[in-house]
Amino acid sequence: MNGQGLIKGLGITLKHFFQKEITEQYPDVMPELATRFRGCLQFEFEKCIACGICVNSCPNNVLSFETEKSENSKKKKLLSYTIDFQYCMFCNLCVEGCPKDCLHFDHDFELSTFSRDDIKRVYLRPAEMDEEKEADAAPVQDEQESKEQKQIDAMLKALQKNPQKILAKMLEQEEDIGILSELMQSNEKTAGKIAELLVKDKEKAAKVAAGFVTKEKKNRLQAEKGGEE
Amino acid sequence: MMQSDIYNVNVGPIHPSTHGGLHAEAVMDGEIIQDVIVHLGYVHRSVEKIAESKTYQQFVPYTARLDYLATNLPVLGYCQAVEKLLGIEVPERAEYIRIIMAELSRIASHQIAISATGIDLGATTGLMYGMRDRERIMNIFEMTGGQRLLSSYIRIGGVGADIPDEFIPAVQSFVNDIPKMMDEYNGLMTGNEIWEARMKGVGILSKEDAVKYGVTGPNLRASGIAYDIRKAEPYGIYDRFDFDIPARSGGDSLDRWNIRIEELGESGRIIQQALDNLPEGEVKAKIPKVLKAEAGTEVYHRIESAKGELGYYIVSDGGNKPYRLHVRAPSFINLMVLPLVCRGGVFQDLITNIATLDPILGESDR
Amino acid sequence: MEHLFTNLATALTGWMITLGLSPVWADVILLLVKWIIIITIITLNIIILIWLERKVSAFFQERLGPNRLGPFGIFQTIADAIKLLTKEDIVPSAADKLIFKTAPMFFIVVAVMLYTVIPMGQGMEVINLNIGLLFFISMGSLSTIALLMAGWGSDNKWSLMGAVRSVAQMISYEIPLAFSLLGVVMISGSLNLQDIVAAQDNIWFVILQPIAFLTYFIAATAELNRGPFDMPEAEQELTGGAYTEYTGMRWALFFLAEYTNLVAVSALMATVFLGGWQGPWLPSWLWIIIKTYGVILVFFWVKWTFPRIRMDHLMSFSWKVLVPVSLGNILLTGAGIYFCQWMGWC
Amino acid sequence: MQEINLEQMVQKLEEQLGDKLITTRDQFFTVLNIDKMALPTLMLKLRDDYGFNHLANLSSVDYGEEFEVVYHLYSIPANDKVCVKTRIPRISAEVDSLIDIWPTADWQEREVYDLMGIKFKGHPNLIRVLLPDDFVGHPLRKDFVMGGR
Repeated sequence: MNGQGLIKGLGITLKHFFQKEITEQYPDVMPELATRFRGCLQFEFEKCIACGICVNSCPNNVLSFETEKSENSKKKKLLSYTIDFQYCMFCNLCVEGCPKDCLHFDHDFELSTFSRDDIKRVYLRPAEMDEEKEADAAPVQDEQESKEQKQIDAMLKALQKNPQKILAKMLEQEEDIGILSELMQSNEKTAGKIAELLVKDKEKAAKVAAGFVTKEKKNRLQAEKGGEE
Repeated sequence: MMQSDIYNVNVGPIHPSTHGGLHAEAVMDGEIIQDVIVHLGYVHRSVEKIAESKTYQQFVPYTARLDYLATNLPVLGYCQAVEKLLGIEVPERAEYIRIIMAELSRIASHQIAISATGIDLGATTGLMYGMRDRERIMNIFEMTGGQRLLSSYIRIGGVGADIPDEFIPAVQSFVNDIPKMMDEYNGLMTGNEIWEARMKGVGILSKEDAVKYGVTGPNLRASGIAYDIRKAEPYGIYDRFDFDIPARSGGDSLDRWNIRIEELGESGRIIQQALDNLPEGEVKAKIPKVLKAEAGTEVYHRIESAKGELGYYIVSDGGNKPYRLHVRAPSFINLMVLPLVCRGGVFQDLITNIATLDPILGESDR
Repeated sequence: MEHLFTNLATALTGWMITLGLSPVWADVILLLVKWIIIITIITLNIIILIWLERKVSAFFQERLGPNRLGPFGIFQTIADAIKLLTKEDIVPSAADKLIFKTAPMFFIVVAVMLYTVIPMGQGMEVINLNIGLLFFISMGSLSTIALLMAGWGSDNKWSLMGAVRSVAQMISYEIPLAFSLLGVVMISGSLNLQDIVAAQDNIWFVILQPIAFLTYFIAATAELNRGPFDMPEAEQELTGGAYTEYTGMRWALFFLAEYTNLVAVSALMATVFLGGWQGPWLPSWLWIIIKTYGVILVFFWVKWTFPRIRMDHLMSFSWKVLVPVSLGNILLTGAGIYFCQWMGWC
Repeated sequence: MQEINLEQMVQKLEEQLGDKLITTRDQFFTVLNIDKMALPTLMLKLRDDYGFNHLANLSSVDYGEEFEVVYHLYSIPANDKVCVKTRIPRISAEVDSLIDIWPTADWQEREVYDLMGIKFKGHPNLIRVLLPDDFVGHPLRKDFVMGGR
């Protein structure tokens, strides 16, 4: 009972009083997630061959699908695919099992919904898939282009939803990120351009983004000056 | 002579210091505890029955939910039990990665034990420091397995995927900081006179009682028996590592607390050695899609989990599912001595004893 | 600036007399005005104080604390107060209704009464009592009854345990608290707080009475039911102790009273040991605020570092350590005074 | 405790217990299949004469007509291991309690009673431990009908 331990404890807390805080400011600032982070399970309809390995490997009966036997071929035709998220344990067994890589986890971890029905996700057969089949041999070029277009569309959506995170990869200063995201919200063309470049050429995208920022900064500076005069 | 009434106080199942759904009914005479009646089952999910309807692989994620504070340890135990049953060889690299993950889990679990003891005894700041350091382990788990808490990363035959590039620097920097963390916990709590007064001589578990009641893990070692399955019956590649088993002789709460802090350092040593010797190569053995054991074979495999001896008893009938699976949960058995160590103490000692026995209800209730 | 408030008071009395009121009535009204001002200040102060404690404890724990509502989260407490006001008021069906309902009011009234005698500046107190210190100690001990009422009235084992603990604890710690203040009284030769402040003109009593200062600090922490002596509340053990069954505004009143007590006890500490409102350059009322807040910050620091002490250790610490030490301090002070007189120093 | 040899131990025990004890070996354990009447005798011998002071695991398996109660014993610090099994008929599922030999059997036996419905003679407090008191049935039995999804 000489009190040394008490004083040492006080010293430790005092030292931490002046240290930098480590709080993560979610949801104002999104957490940095690791590449392998398992958020929401996504399904790509086009790739699926309806083999059923995912359903068999799932421990909790989360996955189910409906098929139809085509008349002229042995192949089964996938009609719909259901992910019942309320039972999902995010164990990754289905993703590892899938031979065609049509299941993957994305980084969206905010899965709460307002009603119980929304938890279940049902993927229906897209109409294009049947049309494509009828068109038989579509040129390879087109396919690649449409794939790219899809990627660009996805990127554009992502940019609109959460610009900060994506832009943080290209731009270093927070101020710049803010400026660019504002710019994109007001101008769709800019957003489209950046999305396209992000998919095709990331280095160029960074350069262009920096260019946009400097230009906008200049504009703002001029506007301020104009206001003063 | 003073006349006094005996009355019962229900600590839990909803109470801040019961670490989950533990219901301890304290029979009290004033502030003195006469007896404790433990009611379990608030987190019972009948895992053993579920196992009978799942294939060997499908059951892996369920095991992580047993001890959810040290997720890799119960998964490791189960996977090794199945591998033993089926005779699967695990690649070298996977073994090393498993050791790193298991020891990180042990550290995470001990850090929760340490910080939860802190808050149970009123040192709220202790909780925050422990949680802050554990966060780094959670980040490493997220990096490797994709999930922070229930990362089902260890699989039958190896691990889920190879480690990413940023894994080794992250683990290395964490291991380097372990002595600093231990100093901080010791400085803030262990050395504190109030802390010592609250823990010294509280909840004494004698050597003989510890063995009789089947207590294992840090609680057994605090009672004076340096028994650790990693040394006594090495599983995996634990026989290749050089580490000590910290042991005390008092068997009181302070000893149980100190053992956990010392084990942080020993786990750090193991991880360091595993990092230094990490070989290249495959991380998962080639195993068939459908795993089947021979009919009538059975295995009892035990590992040293963060809480004690975690055993899996698996009986096979030749199918792709276990015929019977029993989990020997260390928390379940360690909790049995709670009435024993609490009797005669004051009410606040009950909280101290629950905290230092460190039960995890997901495991004890299964 | 120095005489801002005293001048205001004089002007107010003068104005009331010109209105035709008799001086006695003017004094009474002035007293009321002082009371209202004090209560307002207490309430506002506590809003800041609660915010401050959350912020300070967060910094000790490497967190940010409240930071969403307003700049640095300053409006968090107001939002909490609104939430508490609008919450459902639950009275347990088995509770002793009258005692249950009056306990928080009793607690806060007692807490506010403490402010009557504390000199908030040169010539600034509600009543300049001759026995100010005695009044403070006796008023402070009344809060025990409020906690016992709360614990008994709730008809809950946790609450009763908390209440019994708090009674045992507060009665035990009142003795070293009073004894530690006795040394100061012996030196200054008065129970009047203004006189005690005046006696610290040259040297603060913390230097003359270091043992008494330490004893007072420990005993005051216990009297306030603050960590590491927060036995009656003990969230992790008694799930809130005497306050377990209280909700909404009733609970908020307890909370308010606790902080009111904290400020009062800290202000007394500043008055008795740290030279009160005396200090250079700044006006006297600012000095007492600065000193009080300094003491409060130390209280915060201690609470957010130490674990909770055990009940039996707590009692034995009071009776076996603090009481003898404070008694010894009285003896030492007496001897010192005799020595001084013998040497002709005072 | 003198050093013991498992082979010698088994030989000696077989001599003492006669046809009540059948020894088998699998990959991991020496398995002593004991008649349920001789279980306490064997267990006392194992604890006192051969130092098996750690009852690690107490479990049970449903084999249809019969239940099997399984005990995994270890010795600390010698680290020998042995598995003891006893078969009991389904109709009168009852076996002697080992709570006097190893107090750790207390909750483990209660768990087996709770989930498998095997009664332990001599257990002072044989009530359910994991399931609620008003639960009907013993879920680990193979004939237990499961509900739910």
